[in-house]
Amino acid sequence: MNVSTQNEKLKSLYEQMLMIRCFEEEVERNMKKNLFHGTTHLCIGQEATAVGVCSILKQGDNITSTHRGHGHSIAMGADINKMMAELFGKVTGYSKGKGGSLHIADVESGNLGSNGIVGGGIPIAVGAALTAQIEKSKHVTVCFFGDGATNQGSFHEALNLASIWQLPVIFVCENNEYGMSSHIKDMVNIENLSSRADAYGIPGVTVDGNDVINVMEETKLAVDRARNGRGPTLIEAKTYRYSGHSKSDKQVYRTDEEVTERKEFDPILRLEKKMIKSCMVNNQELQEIKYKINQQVEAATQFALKSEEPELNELFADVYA
Amino acid sequence: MNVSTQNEKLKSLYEQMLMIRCFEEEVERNMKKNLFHGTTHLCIGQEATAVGVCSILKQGDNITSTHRGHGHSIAMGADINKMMAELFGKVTGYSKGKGGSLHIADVESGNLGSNGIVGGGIPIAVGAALTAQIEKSKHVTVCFFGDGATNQGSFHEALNLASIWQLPVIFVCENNEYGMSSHIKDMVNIENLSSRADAYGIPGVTVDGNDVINVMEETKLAVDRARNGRGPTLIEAKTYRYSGHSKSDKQVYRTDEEVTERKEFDPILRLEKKMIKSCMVNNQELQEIKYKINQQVEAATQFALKSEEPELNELFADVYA
Amino acid sequence: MRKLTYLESIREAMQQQMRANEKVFLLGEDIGVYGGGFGVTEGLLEEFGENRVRDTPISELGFTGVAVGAALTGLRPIVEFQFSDFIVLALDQIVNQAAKIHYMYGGKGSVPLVIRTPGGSGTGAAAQHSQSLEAWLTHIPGIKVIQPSTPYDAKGLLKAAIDDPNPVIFYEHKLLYKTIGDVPETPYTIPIGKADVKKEGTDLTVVATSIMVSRALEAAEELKKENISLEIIDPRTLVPLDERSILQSVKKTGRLLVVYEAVKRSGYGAEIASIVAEKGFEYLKAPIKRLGGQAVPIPSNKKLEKAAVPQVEDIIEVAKGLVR
Amino acid sequence: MRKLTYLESIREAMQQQMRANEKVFLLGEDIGVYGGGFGVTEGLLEEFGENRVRDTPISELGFTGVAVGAALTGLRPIVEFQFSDFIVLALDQIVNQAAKIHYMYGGKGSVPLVIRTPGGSGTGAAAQHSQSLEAWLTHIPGIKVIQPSTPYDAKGLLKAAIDDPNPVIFYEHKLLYKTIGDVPETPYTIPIGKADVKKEGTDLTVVATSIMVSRALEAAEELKKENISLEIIDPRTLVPLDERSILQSVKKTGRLLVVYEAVKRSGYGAEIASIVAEKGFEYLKAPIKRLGGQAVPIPSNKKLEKAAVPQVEDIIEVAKGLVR
Ligand SMILES: Cc1ncc(C[n+]2csc(CCOP(=O)(O)OP(=O)(O)O)c2C)c(N)n1
Ligand SMILES: Cc1ncc(C[n+]2csc(CCOP(=O)(O)OP(=O)(O)O)c2C)c(N)n1
Ligand SMILES: [Mg+2]
Ligand SMILES: [Mg+2]
Repeated sequence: MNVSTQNEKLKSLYEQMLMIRCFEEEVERNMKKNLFHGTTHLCIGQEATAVGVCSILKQGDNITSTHRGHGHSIAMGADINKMMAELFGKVTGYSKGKGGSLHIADVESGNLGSNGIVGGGIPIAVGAALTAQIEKSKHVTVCFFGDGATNQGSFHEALNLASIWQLPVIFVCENNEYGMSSHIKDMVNIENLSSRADAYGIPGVTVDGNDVINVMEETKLAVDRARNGRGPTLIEAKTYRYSGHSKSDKQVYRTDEEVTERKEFDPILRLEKKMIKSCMVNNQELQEIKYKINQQVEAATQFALKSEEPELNELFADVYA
Repeated sequence: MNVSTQNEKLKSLYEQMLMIRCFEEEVERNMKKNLFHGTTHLCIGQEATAVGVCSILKQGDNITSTHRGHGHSIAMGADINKMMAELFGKVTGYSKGKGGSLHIADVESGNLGSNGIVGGGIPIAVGAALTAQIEKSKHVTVCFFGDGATNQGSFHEALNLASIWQLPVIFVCENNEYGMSSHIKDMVNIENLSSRADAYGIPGVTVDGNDVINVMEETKLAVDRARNGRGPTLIEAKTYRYSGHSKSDKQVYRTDEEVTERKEFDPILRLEKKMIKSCMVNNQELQEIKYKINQQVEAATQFALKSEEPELNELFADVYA
Repeated sequence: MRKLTYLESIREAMQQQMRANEKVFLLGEDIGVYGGGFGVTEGLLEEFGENRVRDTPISELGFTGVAVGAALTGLRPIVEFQFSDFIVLALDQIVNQAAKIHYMYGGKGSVPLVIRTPGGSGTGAAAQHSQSLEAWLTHIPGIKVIQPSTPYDAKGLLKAAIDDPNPVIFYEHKLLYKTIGDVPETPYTIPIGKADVKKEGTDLTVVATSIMVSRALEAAEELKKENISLEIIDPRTLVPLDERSILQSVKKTGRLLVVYEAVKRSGYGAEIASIVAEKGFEYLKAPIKRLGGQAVPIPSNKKLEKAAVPQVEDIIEVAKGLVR
Repeated sequence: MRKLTYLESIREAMQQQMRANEKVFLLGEDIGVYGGGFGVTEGLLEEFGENRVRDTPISELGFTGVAVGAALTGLRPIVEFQFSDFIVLALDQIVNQAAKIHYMYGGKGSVPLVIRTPGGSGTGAAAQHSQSLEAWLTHIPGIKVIQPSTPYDAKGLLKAAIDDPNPVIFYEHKLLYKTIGDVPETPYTIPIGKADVKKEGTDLTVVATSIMVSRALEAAEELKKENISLEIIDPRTLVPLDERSILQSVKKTGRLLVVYEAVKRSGYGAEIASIVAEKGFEYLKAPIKRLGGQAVPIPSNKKLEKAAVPQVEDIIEVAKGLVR
């Protein structure tokens, strides 16, 4: 594509990443104020993976997400008002307040759902890809999961199934180095999780998950293969989580120094630098963008606060379709 | 070791393999006569793996086995009378007639048990190896399973655990090419199952499972590593099952030609040839051995037939330790 | 009328639904050329091809999850488990995913998934291949649980299950596969949630499920000779349960015996007994009895295996005790 | 006497058993430096080291199987599941292996394994983190199932579980962790299979488990004002169950209400109700009532979550209905 469209593209990626960052920071503030019943898992620091990957997808493509799924939902175009309302347990939320942070989904728009079970979404993504293959729809499915999930049996069984049936699915492992507290180096005995692809005879690649361009490029290759019937790919995106695992995390398993160090590779700052260097934007424009987005996330909180609680009869609705 | 002890060793391996063969053939005869309640899975054609592997083990070492476990039990020194009695459901059997063919075990002698769940024994073997490591006993555990079991999540989770903790366990995959009816080539998208070892950062090797010497040599290397604290190994032994998967198998998934072809690589005949070539035995001696062993397996059937059924109160015994 | 075995009627239901709706497909271990663990799917590969009759690796959790994902995106998978004991490996996908998705998503998305699997003992397959764990699934909101006892019920209920927009577990029984009964050739539906009075009677209500229905009927024949009249009710579907039919019968007879093969303790018969103890208390002239499996793993020895679960003689004995 | 929280008493029981027997060790996700999902194992890594406090990968089926193998070969593992919902991934090893090995091997080999895990709702964690599936395990011969409701019971029962030669599932409750009670410092054992009368009374027997015990006691306080006297029995262990204590109480009061958090349908309360409907029928002056969870997945919204399981007011209302 030509320079100007390329710049427009970059700018929209930037805005999406910033939206995720600001949304999560707002969620963190609300959580600290104890406005939520229940916990939530923030993806601050990992925005480039969600945005880079989803930017390649088309209408009709699907994703499955995880407990750390806000970024994936936003990258798939979710309405942050409905998301925030869901976290507040309001009837205006994606699940009428019945699912909460762990279960945000929007099946029509291709978000087959966050998941509270580590590894639970992996076979489901393969199933969505099977539908595409059987119906010859050319749609692909992206399956997000963390480094810790690669030690679940579901990972193994699902990748093998996707490979023997050559299904259009892209497995995206967001390796943020930690499970809840365990470092992935102590939980596997290999250098790169992407090498596990060899056990299934599919391509595996490790990308810099904090470089949105790099993420996009590798995702594009994988998506093109999948669309053309050439089967699944495993992408390992190396990234880092800034916040605690969840509300209750005291983070005794890592040092503040480590976290500060990692922030030097911040995906948003890196893109910002790039954009300024190439004179796409100036600082003032950036300030305007940030202001606009912060307005939107604050509005989301206001929307949620103003929304109604579900009626008691909602308890009994939706058990069966 | 010197030649004569080497020859003695070979001869005893031969006798064990022949014992397994003859036992299984006797079981098949009894099954055809409908003398058993329930099914059984024969390992005819796979004798070299069980015998070659177990010949390396010492007092205190353990194995876990599978639904196709008669050979493993015999190679661990099981009493064929008690085995046959178990298949007949008699109180003189290993499990007093309550476990049957699928659950023959002899925990004291290191046979931690056959298993009716494909892949069920794999984490259990890793647990036995953990005991050895924690108690610094220098004992190793051999974990037998089939090609089909390598697609179970338990395989993945167990091998990873064994690797990160560097446990003294040897994973022995008997690749007889088929699950119940599916060919492993259709169930995985890789050449050698041993390559899955790479996903866990452990050594993996493929051996000719019908060559008892080859099996022994590779097992020895793996066992030595394990005993010396250098962690687990995955051994893939390529072999072939002659009989149907179980009693009810019509074997429509393979041709008679294929089976006949494979029988050219019969593990017992190959050892026989070797022994005759090196003048260790002559045909007459072989006949005597075969006669002796057939006497023993027929005696096992007689023992089983003469044995008593368990009393009704056995139904309620052994639910809790 | 035309006779079919229980096994054939299940096959025919799948075959007819697959012809009627190309979104229906099968997935499971050795269901293709082998025809499935017990031969239920024999011939379907030939008619429908590998795309709709899919042999899977031995990956119960994985292929069940694949079915969930396929159902969530518009297909109608029918999964076969060779033995119901193996469901235990796939429960995360059944219980934490399939059963809850529609609710967790606030009524959006549905999982029209059918899981077929044989339960029960009697084949000498021992403790890991003979369990009856249907009660587990009945405890989980969002799933429906079906347990047919005759060829006729099997065909009509399986059609209902395949047409249902929710996850449905369809429990077959190994010992019923060869039983024969009248089965219409044209497709028909038996509504999920409707019990069937298999025999009318006046002295004692016997609620029996799966293989126990035929044993209860045998017992009833015997007891007739002693002028004891059993009314035998087959719920057919455990969730949803047709409470009304059961309560009406107890109202008439004043006595209840629940017979099931699963381990008595915490089996579904406990739920049935408890419902009557609460809503039918005033009808009761005698204690509510349950006949269920002994609290032991199923042994392989034939004699012990038989003694582990209710037999005709047990039903006769307990029934006599109740009416006397 | 010394006060401890329920959480601290569980930790102390493990700590004391680990000091007394070096074969006891812990295994689970994030139980080391993180101290476990809810902080129960905090400090144990420091005292006992990585060899006996083992952080595992997220491999529930795998590490449970490892524990089974370790137990079968002489160690005494205590496994923690961060949420009891995750047991669903490991049931093959619990149900098909651990529970059956001793029986399938004809009495040889044993599996002294303890599984600790918090069940229950009330934290807004939604449908996949709030289930109460203890009834499932009670259906499986070969396992023991414990559900302590107080700090005192938790410590004594956990010691009993660790000393037991069989697989034992120890169900904790998230909302009980911070509750405080008298707990002796010296190790003590509460026998598995002995119920505890938490409050004596005359008008109505209430059998309550886990978190429902304290709610029943609150309800009893309220009802006292209206001269309604509840007797509250806490089975403490579901398998084995102390039937005698329950039947004796019903003999005295003539009325029974069973209260549990799990989904009412097919919950363990159905088993308790059925036992009384069979063996205590002649004592009964009123229908047996059960109060259990609604047949819905647990929603995350606080108001709905509360409405999904029995609360004090529900117990009061039903109790009144029963005695009037
Ligand atoms: C089956 C299962 N086991 C354990 C948990 C508890 N848990 C939630 S998130 C998490 C860590 C997941 O690590 P990873 O897959 O790397 O994802 P991340 O949190 O780093 O995004 C754990 C152990 C769970 N939700 N599900
Ligand atoms: C969990 C589970 N799934 C399915 C089965 C049914 N089954 C028994 S053996 C078998 C094939 C196993 O193949 P493989 O692991 O290669 O062992 P082999 O039979 O070739 O020795 C199957 C599918 C089972 N016993 N357990
Ligand atoms: Mg991570
Ligand atoms: Mg095989």
